[in-house]
Amino acid sequence: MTETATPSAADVADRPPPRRRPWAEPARWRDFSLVPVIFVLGVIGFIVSPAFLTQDNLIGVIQQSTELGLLVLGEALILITGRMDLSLESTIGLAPVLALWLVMPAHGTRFAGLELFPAWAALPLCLAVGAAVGAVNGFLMLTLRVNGFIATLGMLTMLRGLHVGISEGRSIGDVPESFAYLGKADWLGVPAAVWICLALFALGGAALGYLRHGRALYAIGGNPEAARAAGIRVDRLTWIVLAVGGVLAAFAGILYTGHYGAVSASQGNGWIFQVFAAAVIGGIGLKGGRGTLFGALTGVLTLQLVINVMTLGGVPPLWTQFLNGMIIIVALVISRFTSGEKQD
Amino acid sequence: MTETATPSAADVADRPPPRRRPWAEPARWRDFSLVPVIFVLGVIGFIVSPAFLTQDNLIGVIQQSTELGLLVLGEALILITGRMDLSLESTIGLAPVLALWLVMPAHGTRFAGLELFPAWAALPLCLAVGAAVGAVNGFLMLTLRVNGFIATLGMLTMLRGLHVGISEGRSIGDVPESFAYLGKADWLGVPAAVWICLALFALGGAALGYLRHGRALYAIGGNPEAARAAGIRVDRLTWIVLAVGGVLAAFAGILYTGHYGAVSASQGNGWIFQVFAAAVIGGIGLKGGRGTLFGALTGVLTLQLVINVMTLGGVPPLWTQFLNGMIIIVALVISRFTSGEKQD
Amino acid sequence: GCNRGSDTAGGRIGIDMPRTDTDFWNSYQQYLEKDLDHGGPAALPLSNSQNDIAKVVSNVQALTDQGAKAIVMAPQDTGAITAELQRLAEKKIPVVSVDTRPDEGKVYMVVRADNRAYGEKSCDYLGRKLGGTGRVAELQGDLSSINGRDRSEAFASCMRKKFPKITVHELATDWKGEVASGKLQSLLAQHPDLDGIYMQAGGAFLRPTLALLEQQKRLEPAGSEGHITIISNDGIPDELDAIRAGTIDATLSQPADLYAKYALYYAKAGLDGKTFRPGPTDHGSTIVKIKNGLEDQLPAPLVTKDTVDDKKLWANQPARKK
Amino acid sequence: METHDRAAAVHAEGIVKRYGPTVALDGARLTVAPGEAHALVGRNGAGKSTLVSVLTGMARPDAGRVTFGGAPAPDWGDTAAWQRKVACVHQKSMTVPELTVAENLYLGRFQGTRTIRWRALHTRARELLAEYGVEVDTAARIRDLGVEQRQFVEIARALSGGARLVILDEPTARLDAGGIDRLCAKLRGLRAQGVAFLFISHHLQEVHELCDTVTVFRDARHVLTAPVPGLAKEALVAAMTGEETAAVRKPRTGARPAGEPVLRTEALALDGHFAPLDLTVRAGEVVGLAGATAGGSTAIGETLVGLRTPDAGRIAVRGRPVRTGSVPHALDAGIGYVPEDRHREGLIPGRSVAENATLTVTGRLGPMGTVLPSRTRAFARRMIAALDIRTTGPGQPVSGLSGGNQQKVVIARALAREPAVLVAIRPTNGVDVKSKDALLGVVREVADGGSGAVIVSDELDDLRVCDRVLAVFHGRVTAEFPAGWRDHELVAAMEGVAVAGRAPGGPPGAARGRAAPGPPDTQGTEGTAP
Ligand SMILES: Nc1ncnc2c1ncn2[C@@H]1O[C@H](COP(=O)(O)OP(=O)(O)OP(=O)(O)O)[C@@H](O)[C@H]1O
Ligand SMILES: Nc1ncnc2c1ncn2[C@@H]1O[C@H](COP(=O)(O)OP(=O)(O)OP(=O)(O)O)[C@@H](O)[C@H]1O
Ligand SMILES: [Mg+2]
Ligand SMILES: [Mg+2]
Repeated sequence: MTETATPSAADVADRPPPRRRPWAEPARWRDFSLVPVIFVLGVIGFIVSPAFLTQDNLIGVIQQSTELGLLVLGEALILITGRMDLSLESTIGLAPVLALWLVMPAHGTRFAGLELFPAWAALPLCLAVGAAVGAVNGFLMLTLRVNGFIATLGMLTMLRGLHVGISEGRSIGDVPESFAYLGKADWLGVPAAVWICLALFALGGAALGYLRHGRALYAIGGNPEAARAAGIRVDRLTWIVLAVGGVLAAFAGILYTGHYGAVSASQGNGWIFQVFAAAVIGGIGLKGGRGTLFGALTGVLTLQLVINVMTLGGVPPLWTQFLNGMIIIVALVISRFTSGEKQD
Repeated sequence: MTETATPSAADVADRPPPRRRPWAEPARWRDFSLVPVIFVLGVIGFIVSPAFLTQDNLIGVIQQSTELGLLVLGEALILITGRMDLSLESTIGLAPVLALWLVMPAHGTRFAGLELFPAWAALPLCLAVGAAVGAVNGFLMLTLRVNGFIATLGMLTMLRGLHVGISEGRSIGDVPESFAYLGKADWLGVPAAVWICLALFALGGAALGYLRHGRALYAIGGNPEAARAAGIRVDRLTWIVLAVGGVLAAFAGILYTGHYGAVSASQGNGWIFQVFAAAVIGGIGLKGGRGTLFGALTGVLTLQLVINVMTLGGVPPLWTQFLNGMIIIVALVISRFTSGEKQD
Repeated sequence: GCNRGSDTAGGRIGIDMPRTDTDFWNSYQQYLEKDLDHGGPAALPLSNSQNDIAKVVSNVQALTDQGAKAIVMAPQDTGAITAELQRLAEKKIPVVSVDTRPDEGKVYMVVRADNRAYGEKSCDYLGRKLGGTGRVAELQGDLSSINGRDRSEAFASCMRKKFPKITVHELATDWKGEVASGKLQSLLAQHPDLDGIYMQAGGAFLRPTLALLEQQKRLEPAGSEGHITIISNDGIPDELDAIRAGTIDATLSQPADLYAKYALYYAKAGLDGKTFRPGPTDHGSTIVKIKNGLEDQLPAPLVTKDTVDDKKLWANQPARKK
Repeated sequence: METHDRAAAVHAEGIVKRYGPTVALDGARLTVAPGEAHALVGRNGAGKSTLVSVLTGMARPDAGRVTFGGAPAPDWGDTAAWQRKVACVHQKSMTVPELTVAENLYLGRFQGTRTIRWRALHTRARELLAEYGVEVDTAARIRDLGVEQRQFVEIARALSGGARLVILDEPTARLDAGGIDRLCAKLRGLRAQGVAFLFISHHLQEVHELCDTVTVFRDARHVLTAPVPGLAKEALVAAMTGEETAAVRKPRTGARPAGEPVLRTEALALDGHFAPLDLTVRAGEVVGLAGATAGGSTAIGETLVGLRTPDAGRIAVRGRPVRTGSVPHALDAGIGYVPEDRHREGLIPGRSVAENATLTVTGRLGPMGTVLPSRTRAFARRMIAALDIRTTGPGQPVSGLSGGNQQKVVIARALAREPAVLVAIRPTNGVDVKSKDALLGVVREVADGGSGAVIVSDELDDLRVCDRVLAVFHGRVTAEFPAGWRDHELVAAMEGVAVAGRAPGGPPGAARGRAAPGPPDTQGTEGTAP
């Protein structure tokens, strides 16, 4: 028997291997196309330094992946729905800044806020800002029907500008404890961020695989007209997905703030390229309707491992960037051939 | 009545009314959709500062547009052919560096080259490097069939890394006269770069409009299968276009070097977004087969005017980026409505 | 944009901000604006070149088109500004270059604290603190930024010459906090015996580094066992707090206030056609001759627990105007 | 036919073509004699289009050889050379939507030396199209044209190339009766000049009208080549399906006792598409809306299912009013929909058969908005069995199915909710005879099962299963026929010749006006530099 191409990595994993010639369906293999890459990186890492396989190091790698990971999670959902959102890289910075600006004491600290809300409100406010940004993107793409790539690119610039304007370019330290907690807490000896991030990925994967609205996203991304004809509320769902993406970015901002102890003015600056790279080498199609969150996750880990291995290997700083780019390409090529699919 | 021919609510909505009204035909107006924007910017500029309409200022604006303009020219050709090349932003820096590295004296100057070629060879070498980069992109996209967006993104990082590695992050001054000439010379009181840039745009426009191979690009971008069926050598042409894009980027690098008196270590860094923004608000479709070089040119001028006007208007530095982003969005929306076409 | 200042007799000054998204340049801008508002010379509205040398040039041209008779800029790329400097020289417009020293092209005055000195002083301090042996992580800046490179090179050569027994791990970070934190974390996993850290920019690296050490339970107060000696550059208020708290040991205070003050001072002087000669100045610095002009090398004092409360440090001065 | 071999306009043998696991062609052979009109028929997925792409140099066969007039075929990749050997109207639209009609006509073969002379080009294009009775503005972009006009642009392009061999892959699938006639006339004309044709169609009567020889493919293999005259339709169908056909469905005679109304519209109207329409569909009844694609009947169908919002009027299902212009509400009310173009509105290519078939019923495949793969598979299996869909399993990506089977998946999706009334627009478009019978049979059963059904189509075969047929012309119902109508009457009514009621007879094809209204007068300049 064969299975429906349900996208959740989890359920692909625990399914018995197909009897029919497996190469018949690349869809299943695309999700794992990066596993060999990760394995190779692991071996290299182990060779260059015994420290690589230490728990500290590996946990460190995962922790450093969490913020990027959440952005990728959001972007993956949006890409699967057949859209794009570049502005996530600014949302991760703007959302915390706006939230803190609304709650921080009007004077005393270095960064003067408006003190409109109690400190505990910072977290929900931050998420709300994320949702709002997503909604605005939705408005531009779905109501005004302007090109999503450039619209969100404009948003990227604008929101970053807003961030700089409000924070006056300073990084904001001493944030409320409630706001910083998630980013720096440890649960069972592992950073809370790691648990949360993995949980969200699992959740998302399950939703895409087992919820009707989740499945609908693939339909929308694959052929919006058909989805419409099948009674799926295309625009509404797309809008929701964009908002969710914003919320995830905002949440990434919260983790970032806790993790690095402050909201820096360049928080997330230039990340969006990594986000796309991770998603695509992870098997998410830029044209929509393809890919799984598991794949996206492997994409993130790959990129982070590369940096880690290069640091352990003591690559001369002058050449890290060069290597980084080369490895992205290699990973892309490998994932293209292991998945055996022409990428448009 | 004719709408029923392709009966989809969506289609019908954006199909122009059947009656013969010239303005109902978007294709003709898309190219001019930014003219009102430019006009408005001009008026604002005139209001905020008398200096705006001075010849110096306007020529200055155009000259500063030349390097970006050439990148946009290259990207526009590539986009029309239905591809993408992010690596242009690195080529503009790498090509001159490599070329100079090959010709500069092995010792003496701040930057030690290999001195393999005579100084005059720098210029052709630079262009050759550009072509080579384009060819590599072609290899990735057409032979390996990996996703162009991410492949060229990898190239972007890799080439930038190569640039930093070779130049050791230094900017390279005192370049050969022959190399710097075009970028700084004045012809008839107007910078040579301006003449060249305009000439290249005109040339490109004519080629796209009146040459078989030029038209073929639109066919390839619009429906590659149909193009193949019509006997057009899709892959070969695409490859050529990618190479031409690289050459144009390299040439932009030459102008840049002359214009600013040195090859800056961060030359072109982060430009690619502007390139895309300019192309798209100028009416070039990201999906291929749409748009004209004239439109792209207006896109470039718009972006450059924005910066100029903001500086003249004395926008507080903290808020320039914010405004910049906002104006991109506004321009996008305006061009979408003046052209009357849904973009996505 | 309202044009500040009253007397436009000698003409106005055009000022370009290299960027506004870092603590340091932000304070610099605020000092500029304060000085301008308090009877400084007449200036055109500030422009912002968002860390792009091409924008510096276009902004400066716009400023001169508007009649700026002197220019204050901080080109983050010292090569690609050459042509523009030559253009300004032809127009007889004096240029004050803040924080960086252009490779070529005439400058009226360079106002900066020598970045190589940062590297050397930091190296000295760490070397002495560690007694000449140990393992040090260097959080570098962006490799294509002149200042970052000067600090790196000076630090490296000093270490090689004076403290050959100290192993230095260079970590390139693009001035990005999360990159620094990530690489430092990897390094800590690899070499738990890390003794010292040199941060080339406190503004970018201080918080992330402290947060990391805290999470790694490696944040011992200065003097206590297992403390990692940290020296930073910039001297922003946060760093002084950290020094007081003993979480870091020292910093080099890059005088944002003096940058602003003397940028305007020399610009005005340029307007009035004054000329300067190499030698000590009235404000405890020395003017040196460089091949394309003069350079006023402002002092970049080393701040330690003993000197941290010095009122003269810009970061200690009463809350800046908002 | 071996005698032909040397001279054969095209001769292919031992052609093998695989797409991953699917074997599209398995040692297929074909020979078209010069000046011969050769038909190629076969069920969906038999490999016809694949052979076409091999013969036109679009696809590279894994094995086998092709010769044109005895000479070996040009090198793979040199498409221009192939062009000179053979012209083709592909099944998939091969036009560039963003470019103008004129440019599409001369795509890749602009005459002249260096630069393109646009004025001359447009003049030539206008003349060329006039020969096909298509009057469109040659400066209009293809995307602004109707399906039929696009198709004619492609046909004109292929036939005007001066090739001695022309391949047409289901050229009539997107034409209505008037267009088909003009095409046939044209083809006969060219045949007179000794041009050879390879003609692919699922409409066997076209084969009989046009061709002298027919080749049948089955399961990627050549099964039969025979002269058309004297070849009984049954025999042909038998060859295609590999089994003796049950007697073709006999047209229904006399309306059955109809139940209570399941679908009722009152003064439903959409400006520019159709005039106020009062339609009543009763339980157990299949109502046909006969009309050319462009005649407004399609718009009626799409309004019924909520894809378009009417300007006026009401829709009620089983007496309960339905919110118009909303697909979800229409679905909930019990209106099932089979879209006209499966590729555009029907299928999600990348996803599995199961997912496509259950798209409308995800609500029922698990508790609390969940969708359980197991149930999905089970459901899909039932559907696959019920409609006998040819697939390797529920998990196969639907894009790997052949057109007929894709169409069945679309219908399965519509039936999944056991609709009270099924609205099907040209449900057998591009589907082979066997599947066609099967599909129409399904529709019939739905009706017999107590639901209503509306079939919007201009194919008489589709309309034969109907109890009543309403002829729609220019957006109004011009005539109504009870079951048992005669072809030419309906055809005439569909095309507005007979304004109402029963029209004076006359052979089909005689005195046919165009069913499609005039072309859109949009004009455009393709993107050239100023
Ligand atoms: N590009 C392709 N990729 C994968 N499979 C393909 C491809 N093209 C054709 N096939 C498979 O080859 C088989 C033959 O397809 P083909 O289009 O030749 O059938 P056909 O006779 O044209 O059907 P129809 O009558 O519907 O046009 C089909 O089963 C299809 O699944
Ligand atoms: N890229 C592809 N991957 C898998 N199957 C494909 C692909 N392209 C085409 N096919 C299948 O191969 C066959 C040939 O394509 P074609 O366009 O002829 O469709 P078709 O079967 O003829 O249906 P239609 O008559 O609607 O076009 C189709 O059945 C299609 O489903
Ligand atoms: Mg076919
Ligand atoms: Mg078909």
